Amino acid sequence: MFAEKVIELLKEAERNPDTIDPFNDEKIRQILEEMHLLFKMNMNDANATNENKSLWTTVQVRHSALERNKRCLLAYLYDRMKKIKTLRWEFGSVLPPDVRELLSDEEYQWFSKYSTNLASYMRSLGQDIGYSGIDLTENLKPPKSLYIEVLCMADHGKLELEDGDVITLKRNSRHFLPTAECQTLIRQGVLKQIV
Amino acid sequence: MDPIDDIELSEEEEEITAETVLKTLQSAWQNERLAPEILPHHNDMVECMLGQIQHMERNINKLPKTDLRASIHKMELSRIKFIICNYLRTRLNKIEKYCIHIINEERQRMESGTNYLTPAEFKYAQEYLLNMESHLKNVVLDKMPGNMQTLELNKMAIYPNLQTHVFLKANDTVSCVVLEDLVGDQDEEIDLEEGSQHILQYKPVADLVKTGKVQLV
Amino acid sequence: MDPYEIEFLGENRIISVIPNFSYDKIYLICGEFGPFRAGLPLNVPLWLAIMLKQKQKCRIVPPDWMDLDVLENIKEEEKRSRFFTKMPNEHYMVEAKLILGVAAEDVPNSSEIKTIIKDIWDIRMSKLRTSMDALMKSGGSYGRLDHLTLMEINSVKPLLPSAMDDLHRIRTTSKRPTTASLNTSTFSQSGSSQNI
Amino acid sequence: MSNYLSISDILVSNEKVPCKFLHDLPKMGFLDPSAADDDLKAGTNVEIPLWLAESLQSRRPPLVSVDLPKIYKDAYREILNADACTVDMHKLGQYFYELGCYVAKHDIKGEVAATLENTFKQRFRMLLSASVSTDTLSTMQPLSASERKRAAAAASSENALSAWLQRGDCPLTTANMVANHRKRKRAEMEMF
Repeated sequence: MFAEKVIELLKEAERNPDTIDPFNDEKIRQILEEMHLLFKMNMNDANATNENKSLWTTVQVRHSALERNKRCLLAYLYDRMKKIKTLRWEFGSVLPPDVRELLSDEEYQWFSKYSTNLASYMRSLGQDIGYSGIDLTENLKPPKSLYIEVLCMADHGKLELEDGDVITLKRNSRHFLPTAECQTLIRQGVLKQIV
Repeated sequence: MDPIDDIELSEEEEEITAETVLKTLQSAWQNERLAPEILPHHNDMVECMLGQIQHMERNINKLPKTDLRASIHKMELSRIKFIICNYLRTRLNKIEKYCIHIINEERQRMESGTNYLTPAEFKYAQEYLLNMESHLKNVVLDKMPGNMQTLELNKMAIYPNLQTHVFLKANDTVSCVVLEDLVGDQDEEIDLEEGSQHILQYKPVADLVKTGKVQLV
Repeated sequence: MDPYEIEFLGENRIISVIPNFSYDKIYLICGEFGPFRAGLPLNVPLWLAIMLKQKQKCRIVPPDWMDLDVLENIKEEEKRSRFFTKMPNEHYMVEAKLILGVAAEDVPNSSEIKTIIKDIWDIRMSKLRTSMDALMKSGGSYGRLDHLTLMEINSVKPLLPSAMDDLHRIRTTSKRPTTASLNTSTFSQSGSSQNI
Repeated sequence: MSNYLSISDILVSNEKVPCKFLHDLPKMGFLDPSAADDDLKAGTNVEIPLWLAESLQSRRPPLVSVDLPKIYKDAYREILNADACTVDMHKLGQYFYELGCYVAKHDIKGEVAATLENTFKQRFRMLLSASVSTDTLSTMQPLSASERKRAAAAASSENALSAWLQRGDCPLTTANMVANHRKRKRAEMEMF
């Protein structure tokens, strides 16, 4: 049957909506190969339609299969792009190596371009009135209190606070910090709010 | 100066308080969150609020750190920052999702001077689309057989679903909102009395949302 | 929206507090409040009231409706009526949750009040479920919902609007096109183009 | 149409529908698993994916006539119209409504369209109860794929609401994808 490999690819993406799987280079290559094969058969049969008119319908069927493969490949890439965007918003502009390696080189390039575009948009915010921009990845939830208690989940090193104090974030250490200054680390899983 | 001009000017420049701007921005945020399509931007209000925040932050720095008033002001500022960030983020999400459609529409709107996007948002949208196009081309399209290589933006475009159902509260009384009735091929008209609440399709009330006659809830 | 976002909106409501400190007027972006005089009630936004209470800087004056008799009446009315009755304010649940959460000692009979508000909420939520089902059965394309509060409306999202959307889609796309046409629009994406 | 890139629409259109071929199709014998011929003969009945069926049916002249899948035929319609809530859509029609919307066009009398609407209205209460049930396994089980999605979304807003009712603060949390990748990494490490 036509266009079956591509469906396996999409089912895989649908199964794990909250994680990104390694880019499936091999399958993409096989699908593109199938497309070239279909195209070649079509070229041959299109030339033979003078002798056998009903070949024309066969050509049309293969054409539908080509379109179908194309649609599915684009949908696969598009779905991954959506996930890669989420990575930018959640991890930030630097991806941990184990996440980075799930992306193909081209995807990583796309991630960087997306990140650059986003950064330059965020920098432009309020520029007219002398602002140096707003980080839209912050302030995700309605504020409840100015300070919160957090537990450190990993050795993160030093953190300099706005008032000049420097604290060391060591695994399992507890801190009482300004909400505004630790929300990004919470999002990235370095800190955890104690409730 | 011409006296008539003078009057018009002073009417336009009528003092709007920061309090009013904040209220308007909050309802713009709510509408943006709940409307399927992107709404006309409110950049002037965003900038006004940013200015207020800046001003306030300078004043807070003059207060002792433990001053109760400093905490109160900081809390209010973080509330306003939350609205602004959420509002702008919501708009970016829509711009990305519907980018092909929004760019097309926006080009037409720019001709008539009724643009919905800020210049920075429009620039972002174009760059986003460009990056997406080149990614799709590089990874698969260019490797397809000859007649399959074209990027068919019209096919790929995603449109906001204007038929989606929304909740609203009428700010003013609006009569004769036409609901399309699909079953009996007969349209139904309803009145939205001030303060009343409804659930209905977005499309017939889209303009009312934009003019502020109704508030999405 | 997230319930906390609805709460955020409700936190703008103005309520009365009695501070235990004195201060001049405070000029916030959302308005001027004060002057604060120890022992004298004044109006502030709910978020500020909660903040002051947490810092033990004030007592919260319970809103008029946070009273057993008033609430008994509301509850009876709500039980009796087929429709939703008008609530004392459109953020009653947010106000109740926040005030009873941090300032229960400022509210007389707070635990009875908590129970009765929860009862009212439960009656309304079950009514809401019944009316959703009725709305869908009756055709599911339009509904009027006066007197539902924001938090209640929010609780039926995304289920109700998305079900109405689904029903609308089923109606429009499953209808046979009335005029015979070559239109294959619903399937244009699967490649019905006639040329290669 | 804006579902070109929609994975769920692609999966729906991958469902098989019974078709009768109206013309000979050279070299397409492989579409019929029971035939050994290279060519597909006019008059053959085969189940093929909906996307292919729609595409072949839309040719002028049409290359196939599309028949209704079992679940949309008289016998099942009768059951559905009597009490749609007794039907296990997970077993019988994963994509009942979505596929139904496509194939309803091939039903001249419009009975499929009526059944779809009626079924949806009846089964709405199943979504309602699945969204508040503590026994999600059994309430979710008979739902179709899209019904499950709706019920799960409703259940998660139900949970968000009860969490809100129970707590005073709005805790900040690790972002969703970050948390899931951490989890996956941990699981991978435990395997070695």
